[in-house]
Amino acid sequence: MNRSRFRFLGQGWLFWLAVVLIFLLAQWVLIPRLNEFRRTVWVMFPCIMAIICLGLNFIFGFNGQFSLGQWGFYAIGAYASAILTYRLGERFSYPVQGIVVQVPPLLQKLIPMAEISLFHFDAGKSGLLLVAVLFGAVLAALISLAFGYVVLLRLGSDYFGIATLGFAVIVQVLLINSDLVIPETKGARGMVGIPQMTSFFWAFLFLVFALVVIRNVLYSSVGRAVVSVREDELAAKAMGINTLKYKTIAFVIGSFFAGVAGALYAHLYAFLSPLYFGFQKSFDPMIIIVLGGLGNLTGTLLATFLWAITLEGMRIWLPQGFEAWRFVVYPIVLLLVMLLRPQGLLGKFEFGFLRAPKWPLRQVAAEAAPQVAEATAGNPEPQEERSA
Amino acid sequence: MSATVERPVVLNTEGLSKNFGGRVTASGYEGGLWAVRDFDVTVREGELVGLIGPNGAGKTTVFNMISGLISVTSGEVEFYGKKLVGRPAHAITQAGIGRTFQNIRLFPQLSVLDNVRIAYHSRAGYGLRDAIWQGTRFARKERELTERAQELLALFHLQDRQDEIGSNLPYGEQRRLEIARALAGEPKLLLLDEPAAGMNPREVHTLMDMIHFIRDKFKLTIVLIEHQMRVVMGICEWITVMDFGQVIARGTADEISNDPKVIEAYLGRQGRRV
Amino acid sequence: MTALLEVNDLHVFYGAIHALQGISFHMDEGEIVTLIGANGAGKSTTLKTISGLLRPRQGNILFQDRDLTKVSAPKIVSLGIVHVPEGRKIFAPLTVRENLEMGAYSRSDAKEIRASMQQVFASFPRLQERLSQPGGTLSGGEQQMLAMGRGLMANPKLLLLDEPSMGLAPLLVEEIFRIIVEINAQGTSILLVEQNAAMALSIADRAYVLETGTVALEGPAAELLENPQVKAAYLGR
Amino acid sequence: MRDLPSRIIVFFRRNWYLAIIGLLILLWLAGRYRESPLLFWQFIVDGLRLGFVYALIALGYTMVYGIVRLINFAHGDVFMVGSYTAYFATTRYQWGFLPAMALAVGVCAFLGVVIERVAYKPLRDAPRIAALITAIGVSFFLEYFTALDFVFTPNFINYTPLPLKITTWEVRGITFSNIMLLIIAVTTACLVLLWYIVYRTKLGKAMRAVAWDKETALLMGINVDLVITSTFAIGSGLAGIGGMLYVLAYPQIRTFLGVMPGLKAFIAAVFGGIGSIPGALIGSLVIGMVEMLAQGYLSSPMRDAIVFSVLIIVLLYRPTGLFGEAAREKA
Repeated sequence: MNRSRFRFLGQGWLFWLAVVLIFLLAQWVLIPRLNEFRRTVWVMFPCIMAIICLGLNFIFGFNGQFSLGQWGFYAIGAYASAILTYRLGERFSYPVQGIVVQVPPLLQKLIPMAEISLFHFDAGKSGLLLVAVLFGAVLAALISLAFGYVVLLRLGSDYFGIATLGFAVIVQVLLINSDLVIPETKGARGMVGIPQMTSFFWAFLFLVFALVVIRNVLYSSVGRAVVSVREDELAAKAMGINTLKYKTIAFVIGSFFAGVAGALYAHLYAFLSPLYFGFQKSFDPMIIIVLGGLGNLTGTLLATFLWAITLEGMRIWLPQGFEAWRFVVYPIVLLLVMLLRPQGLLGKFEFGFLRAPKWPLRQVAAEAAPQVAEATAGNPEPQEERSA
Repeated sequence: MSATVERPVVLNTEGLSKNFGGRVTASGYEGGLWAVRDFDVTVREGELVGLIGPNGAGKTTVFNMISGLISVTSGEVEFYGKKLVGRPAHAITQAGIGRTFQNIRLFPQLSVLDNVRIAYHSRAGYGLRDAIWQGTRFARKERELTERAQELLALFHLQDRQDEIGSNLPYGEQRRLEIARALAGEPKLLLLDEPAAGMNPREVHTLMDMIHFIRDKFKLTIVLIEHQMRVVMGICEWITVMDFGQVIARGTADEISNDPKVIEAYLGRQGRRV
Repeated sequence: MTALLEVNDLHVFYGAIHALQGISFHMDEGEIVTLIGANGAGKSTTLKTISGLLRPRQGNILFQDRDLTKVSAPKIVSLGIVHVPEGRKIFAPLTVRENLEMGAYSRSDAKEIRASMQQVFASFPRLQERLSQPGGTLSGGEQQMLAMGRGLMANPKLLLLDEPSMGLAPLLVEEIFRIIVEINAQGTSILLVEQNAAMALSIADRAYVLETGTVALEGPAAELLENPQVKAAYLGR
Repeated sequence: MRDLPSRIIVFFRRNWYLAIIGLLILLWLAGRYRESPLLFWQFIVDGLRLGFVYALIALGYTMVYGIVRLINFAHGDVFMVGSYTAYFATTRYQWGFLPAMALAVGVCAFLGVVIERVAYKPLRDAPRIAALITAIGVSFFLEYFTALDFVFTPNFINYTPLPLKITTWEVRGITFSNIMLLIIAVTTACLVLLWYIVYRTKLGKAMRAVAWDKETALLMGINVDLVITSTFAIGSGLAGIGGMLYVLAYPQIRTFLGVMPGLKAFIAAVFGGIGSIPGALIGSLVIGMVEMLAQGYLSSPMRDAIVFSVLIIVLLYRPTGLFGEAAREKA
């Protein structure tokens, strides 16, 4: 009788297997082969970017709210968590050494690590990072709730985009002037001395967390209400859905993850500058989710990594002296992708677990309503909009 | 029709008016266009009422005001004695008024099943936390609501289509799906906006049978908009005729088709022939 | 005499949907021909294909022996085919006069355009009273008149009318149909698509019945009016 | 317009908290005014100068948005190309003022047309967001391509010598310059010309028809592609003039020069009501003055925040801007 429950978990095993495999491969095969810089920009930073993009896709791709303000919430998450850890500082450090497994010499040839240590982590710092991420994310969510309540209530489509872009610019300006209130941000000069605590493990963990939460919400009644707003807001209202509430929910969830990403970012680079949170950069998440396909989770993940690898990879691949060409080539690539695949890289394809669960057809013995004759079987002509 | 007198009033509007583009000044509304002016109607339980008139007469505007999709300039709507004006659209739907749209408004990229399940949303019985956690409560409630949706689809011969995308259905099935979706909200009053639009007379005939059927099965009161006289003549107990935002006549089908005002303004000399 | 318009084996797709599945018909100069059929049968699609908004995947359209399938929509207008779309599609922010001027966009002789405008006013005197009013403020019937007047401003040889009676009071429908006959009497051929099959058949010379993208029946309008199949499906009597 | 005062009273009676905030700001400004009326008026005059330049850019945004519903993010960079064209024409090739302006208009109009054909036209039937992304892409391309060493180089260029001699004079202590008068005159002339084109010529009427309904415009025999291309050409040409005037007033050139004025002009267009010609002018003047006051009395970075705050507040109470058509209540 509990078949439907098992359906939800049942489809997931492949996903969880993939998650574990990808993690192990990245942790023990990929990362040791990359230098510090490439490890950061090719692996850890894209994980963080993917979190913010998943959040934005939830807002724009699934809920249909054209938001350019994601970058502002990202900045809020980053600064809030950085200030927190900066103040609490180095006092928190409780290293825990776990079981150390000596790898046999044969395996050492395959895995370029002498030993694999399980449970080797710093409990204090991990706890501090969790608290910091939560703090940044919740603050971003709260501010988005207030901002969303005022703005979502009255503005639609492009105007909402402009207002949110304005929000991002205002946040940046406030950060530039923030040293008047909070001296340690150092305003325009940038904040230094943030404890570097984001490891691949944490970035990946939060990415999976974001993915699963968004996926679970999406394929529930709440998610259907969120999507119905994108599909046809008026019809959604007529179906008894409080569209304002679900717009707010989507906006807050999306901003929450922007805050998570911001906190991880702050503790990855250990340096924050208001310049990084400028309005031109704020288009990046929007570009990524459109490349990956609006309303496509798999596409967002793929596009984020492709985007980061291409953009940073060009530093290496372009011949000497052509570094300045990076941002000449990038828009051309962008243009070509848009012209060739305006629907996004993956179109409608989703990886198994991220696809909507299907329900078996059920034959119901019900008294049936009189059949409306099907003289029109086959091809609906697109209905012209009529107004009365 | 003496029995109707005792039945309780479902819907009652008084002086319902809508002004587009006018401005509020200290002394009321100025300028603008009155899409609907002083619309009064009383609908009793179990009735099937027709609202007819040419395009632009304000019929759909009346529906939009009753269902809360546009604001009301002045006047009052009462539903089982409760005042509706000023309440948001979703609250009005949840109170028991369902509707369809003239130019079918499905959720175009969602499956047929999801189209109906969205309408069950307010009765889903779980919230955001259950959705994220996906526990037993979620699984149970989700199964219940899906099964109810499937039953409703079966009633409209759509059960095999549940995974189809809404906008890929042929026209007739889209109409049926939209009515099924409106019924999922368990309304007491159903507003149908030109359900027969784009159908040939044979299809209209079956549609009317269907409307009778759902009224009896779901114990509904129905108000429907139509601009062809012929369609409503056969099935509506009461008819209200609108033109230029105002009610020009009301009565039974027979009374309407012989009303000189209606003939002059709407039907024309040979109008009854059409 | 060669036909004014000849449509041969037209196939049109909307994405994957096969909307027209081999439609063929013809019309002679001076005729009123009507296409009737249920919603989704392909009537509007046929008109849109003739006027160049949609491209057929197969088949051709000959207008005075010239193939239209590769001709752009604006060029088709200058050849003398004007399509008055379903739902009137008035340019709401433009005044009535500007709407009419847009109808004559493909012509450049100011004097002749003025003459055409006078002709339109003769058919639709109500438009003259509202010349400087924005098109969007007209009533439904007036908008239909404006849409037809705007079409006539291009001085067409062939007028394609899509659902001119849609949503109008029966009283107005009669007036519109009277004007259609009048326009035809002045020498413009008319291809009429109508939901109101009874009215359409009563003024047309010949008619084609479309079903699911094909021609199911054809013949003189008077004959179809008496055809039992047509009666049952489209006339409702 | 006759009942404007009564409408304002009704508005503030309903939104009393806005009235209080407005009053506080006015009081604060009054305090600053008392300190030095001269400074205040100087800021206003500078703001007007800036506003008139913004107006030229804002018109391009407004026209393009009106006709294809696209926020043309590359517009600010077209403006930048106009600045460089004017600079090279007048300094390196010794062209006169008017020929240089004509060249800037020509180059920018051509650039606008190329951008439209390459990046926007192929996406006209795609989702709107795809064209927006290509717009951002084109913007990046123009900024970084022109910054390459063999194009304009990434360095600042000081615009010397200017093609005309700057004369300044003081009226009651407030400094005016002939550049300012030039800007006002040219912008006004462009506005009148544009108004004439849009409301009195066949092309302009066709633009409005296309803006309303492209498919029906096609049915009228209007060459929609040509009309859209002309719109881009006119809008970009105006940006070319704007680019030239801007560097005359602020003679420092860089390839990122178009970004902020582009954004501000866009805000101004939205503020005034996108799609409206007088709206673009009024919006630009207000934004220019607010910006100069904010910069003068607060700080340079603060002005961006203030401008955006003003925009958001206006949008909240007039969701389509000051002169935008009221949103159609659609059902």
